[in-house]
Amino acid sequence: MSKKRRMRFVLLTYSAFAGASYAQQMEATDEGRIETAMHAAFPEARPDWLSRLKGDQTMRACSKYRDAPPAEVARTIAARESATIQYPPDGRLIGDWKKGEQLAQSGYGLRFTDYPPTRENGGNCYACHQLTKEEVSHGTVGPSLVQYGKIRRFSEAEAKVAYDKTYNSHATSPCSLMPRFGTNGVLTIEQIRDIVGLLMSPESPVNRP
Amino acid sequence: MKNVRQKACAAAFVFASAFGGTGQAQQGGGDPIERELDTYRSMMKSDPWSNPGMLDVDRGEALWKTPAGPSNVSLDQCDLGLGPGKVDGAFATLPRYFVDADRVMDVEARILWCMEKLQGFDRVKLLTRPHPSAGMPVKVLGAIATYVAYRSNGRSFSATFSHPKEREALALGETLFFRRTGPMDFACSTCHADSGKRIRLQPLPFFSKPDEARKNLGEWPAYRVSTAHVMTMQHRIYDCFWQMRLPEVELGSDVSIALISYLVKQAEGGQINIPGMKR
Amino acid sequence: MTDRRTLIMGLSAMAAWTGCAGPATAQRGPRDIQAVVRTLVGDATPVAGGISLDLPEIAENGNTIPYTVRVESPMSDADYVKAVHLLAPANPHPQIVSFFFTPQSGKASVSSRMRLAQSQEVVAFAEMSNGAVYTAKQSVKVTVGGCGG
Amino acid sequence: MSAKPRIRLPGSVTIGDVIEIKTLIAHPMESGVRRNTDGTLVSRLLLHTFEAKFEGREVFRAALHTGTAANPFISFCMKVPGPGEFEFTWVEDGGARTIERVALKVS
Repeated sequence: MSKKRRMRFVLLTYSAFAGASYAQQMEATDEGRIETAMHAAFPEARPDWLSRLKGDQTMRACSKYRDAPPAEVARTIAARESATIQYPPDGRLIGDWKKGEQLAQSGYGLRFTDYPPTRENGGNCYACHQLTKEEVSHGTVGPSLVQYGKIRRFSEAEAKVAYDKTYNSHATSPCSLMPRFGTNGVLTIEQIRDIVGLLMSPESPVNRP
Repeated sequence: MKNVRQKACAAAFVFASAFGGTGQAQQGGGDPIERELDTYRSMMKSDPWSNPGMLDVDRGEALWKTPAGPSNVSLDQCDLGLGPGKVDGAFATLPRYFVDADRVMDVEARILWCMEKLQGFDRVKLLTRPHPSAGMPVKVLGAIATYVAYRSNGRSFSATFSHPKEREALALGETLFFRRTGPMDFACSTCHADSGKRIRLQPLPFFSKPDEARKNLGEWPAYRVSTAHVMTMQHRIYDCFWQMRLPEVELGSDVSIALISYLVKQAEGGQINIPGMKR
Repeated sequence: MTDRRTLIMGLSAMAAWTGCAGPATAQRGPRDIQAVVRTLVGDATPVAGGISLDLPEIAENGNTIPYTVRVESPMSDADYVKAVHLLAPANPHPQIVSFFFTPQSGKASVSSRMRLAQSQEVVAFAEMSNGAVYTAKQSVKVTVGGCGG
Repeated sequence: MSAKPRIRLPGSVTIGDVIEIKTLIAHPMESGVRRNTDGTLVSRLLLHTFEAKFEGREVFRAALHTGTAANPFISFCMKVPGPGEFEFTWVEDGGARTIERVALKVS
C-alpha cells in the first residue's frame, strides 16, 4: 500500500470509531462561515497577514479531500505547483551542505514573534525528518533522509528531484504534508540549494558511512 | 530503562556503581533513545506531588474564592454549567452551550465571562496578553481554569454536544482541524493525523484515534517543563497557531472553542487527570 | 548494550557540532571545575564511589531533570554525611546545589530537579563527618525538542 | 496572588521513623543568563537557600544555585525525635524570606 493510500485507509478506519463526520452533517462549514469565524478569531492580524487565514486554491483542495485528492484533482495540483518552481540562474543545484545543516536545524521565521526578523528563516527539516545519524532529536512525520544522496548515487537528475521537492513538494506529491518552501517564500533559491547540498553532497553528514 | 525508584527515605538502599549508572540490562526492544526518554518521562511523572502545576491548582482555588475586580466579589456565583458555584465535575461537561451568553464556551471562555460579568473586569484587558511568557506563572484566568479542571479529576469527558450550537461548534472544529493555511501550509492534521509520529522527539497524538485523544486531552492543563509554567488548552492552541505561522488567536474565540470541542469529542469517555506534565 | 553508552557519549560530543546545544555555553575545562570543587570540599582527594546518583541518561528538556542523590551512612553523631554538592561543569555557572545534612536527617537522600544547559557529565561530591570525600558522575544527554528551534 | 508553598508530611508517624518531607515552591529561579524573546537578559533572581528546622534545630539545608530548576521541588528525610513543629524557610536574592510552619503529629 502506498503511503497516501495507507493514510486514507487510516482515516477511514478511524472515522468509524469517531462516528460520522460532524462537518458533513452540518451546513455551517461553508467557506464563507469559516472565513468569518477566522477573521473574528484573529482580531490582531495585520492586513498583510489576512491572506494567511485563507488557503490558496491548492490548499483549499487539499483541505477538502483531507490530503488524499482524487486523481484528477491531484493532476491539476501537480501541474499548477510545478509551474511555480524557479531555478538558480547559474543552474547549479547543489549548494553548501554546512549551511544546509544549519537551515535543517533552525525553525526560525514567519512566526508572529519573529518580527522584525533577527536571522534568516530556517527549514526546520529535523522537526519531521531524520537526516544524519548524529542528530538523535529528529521527527518521524516525514521519511528518514539518511544516506539520501548516496542511495541515489549522487546523480544530477536526483539533485533536481530534491530541489523540486524542497521548492514545492506538491509538484510531485499533490497534497504532501511538506511546506512549499520555495513557492511560499519561506526559503530563498540559495537556501534551497544549500539544503540540496546537505542531501546530495558526498561529504555531507547525511551521506557519511 | 532503569527501574530503581525506591522511596527516598525508605530503609532499603540500593547501591549504584561509582559512576552512577545502574548498568542494568535493557528491557525489550525499540530505539534506545526512545527508551531512555521513557525513563525521563516516567521519572518526571512518578511523583505527581512534585508537579509544580499543583501550586497553580492551589492558587486558582484561592483566586476563585477571593473577592476581586471592580465588583469585589468572588466567583462563587459563577455558573460553569452545573449551577452557580458548582465546581466539582463541571470541567468534565464542557464545552457546552450557555443560554446567558448565547454561545458555546469551554472552561476558559466561561471563566472569562464570569470575571467580566460578575467581577466587572474589563474584557479587553483580560484578553490582552492572556498567556504567560516563558518562565512566568500562568495568569489568573489560567490558574482558575487549572483549579476548575483539577476538580474533575477522575471523571470522564462527557460533554453531550446535543444543542444545535454545540453541534455547529463540533462541525466547525472538525473542518478547521483539516484546513491548511499560512505560509507553511499547515493544518492541525499535518501533525496530528497519524499514529506513532513525532516532531523532533515529542510524540504527536493522533486525535482521530480515541485512546490517543483521551490520553492527551486528559492531561491538559499541563505543567510544561520547557517554559516552566502551566499551559492551558487555549494557550496550547494559541501556540499551535503560532507554529502554523498564523496571527495571535484570541482566547475564547469561536475558532479555538470549536477546535477544543472537536478534540474533547474525540476524547469522549477519557479520564481527566490534570495537571499533566509535558516537555 | 555496551555500545549504548558509547553511542550516547558520542552524541553528546556531536551536540556541540550541530550548534543546537544552547546559546554560548562554552565547555568548561576540568581546571575551572577543580577550583570550584576546592572551595566546596577543600584539598581532600575525592574517592570514587559511595554515592548513588539517580538521573535519566537522556533528558527531553534541560530545564527540569529529576534526580535522587543518596549517600550510604549510619547518620549517627559520630559518622554522618555533612554535605552533598552537585556540579554541572558545562552550565554557564557550574553549581547546581549543595545539600547540608545533620545526624537528625536520618538518611542522606534528596530528590530534586536540576537544570542543564547542554549534554554533559554531572558530578557529585559527598563530604563525610570524618573528612572523607566521595565522588560520582553520570552523563546526561540533553536533547533539542519541540517544533520551534 | 502568588502560590503558597506546598509541604507534604507522611500521615502516620512514630518516634524513630525516617520520614520523607516534600516541599514545592513557586519561583522562576532566574539564572541571569536567560534572554527574553526581545533579546534582553533577564536579571538573576534565585531562591538561594532552603532551610528546614524542627523544634528550632536545623535538620537539613540546601544552597540552591542556577543549576536548580524553576519552581524548586526538594524532598529530604528526617529521623523523628518526637512530635513538634517544622519551620521551612526559603530565602530569595535580596533577602526576602518565605516561611512555612507545620506541626508533625506523632502517634
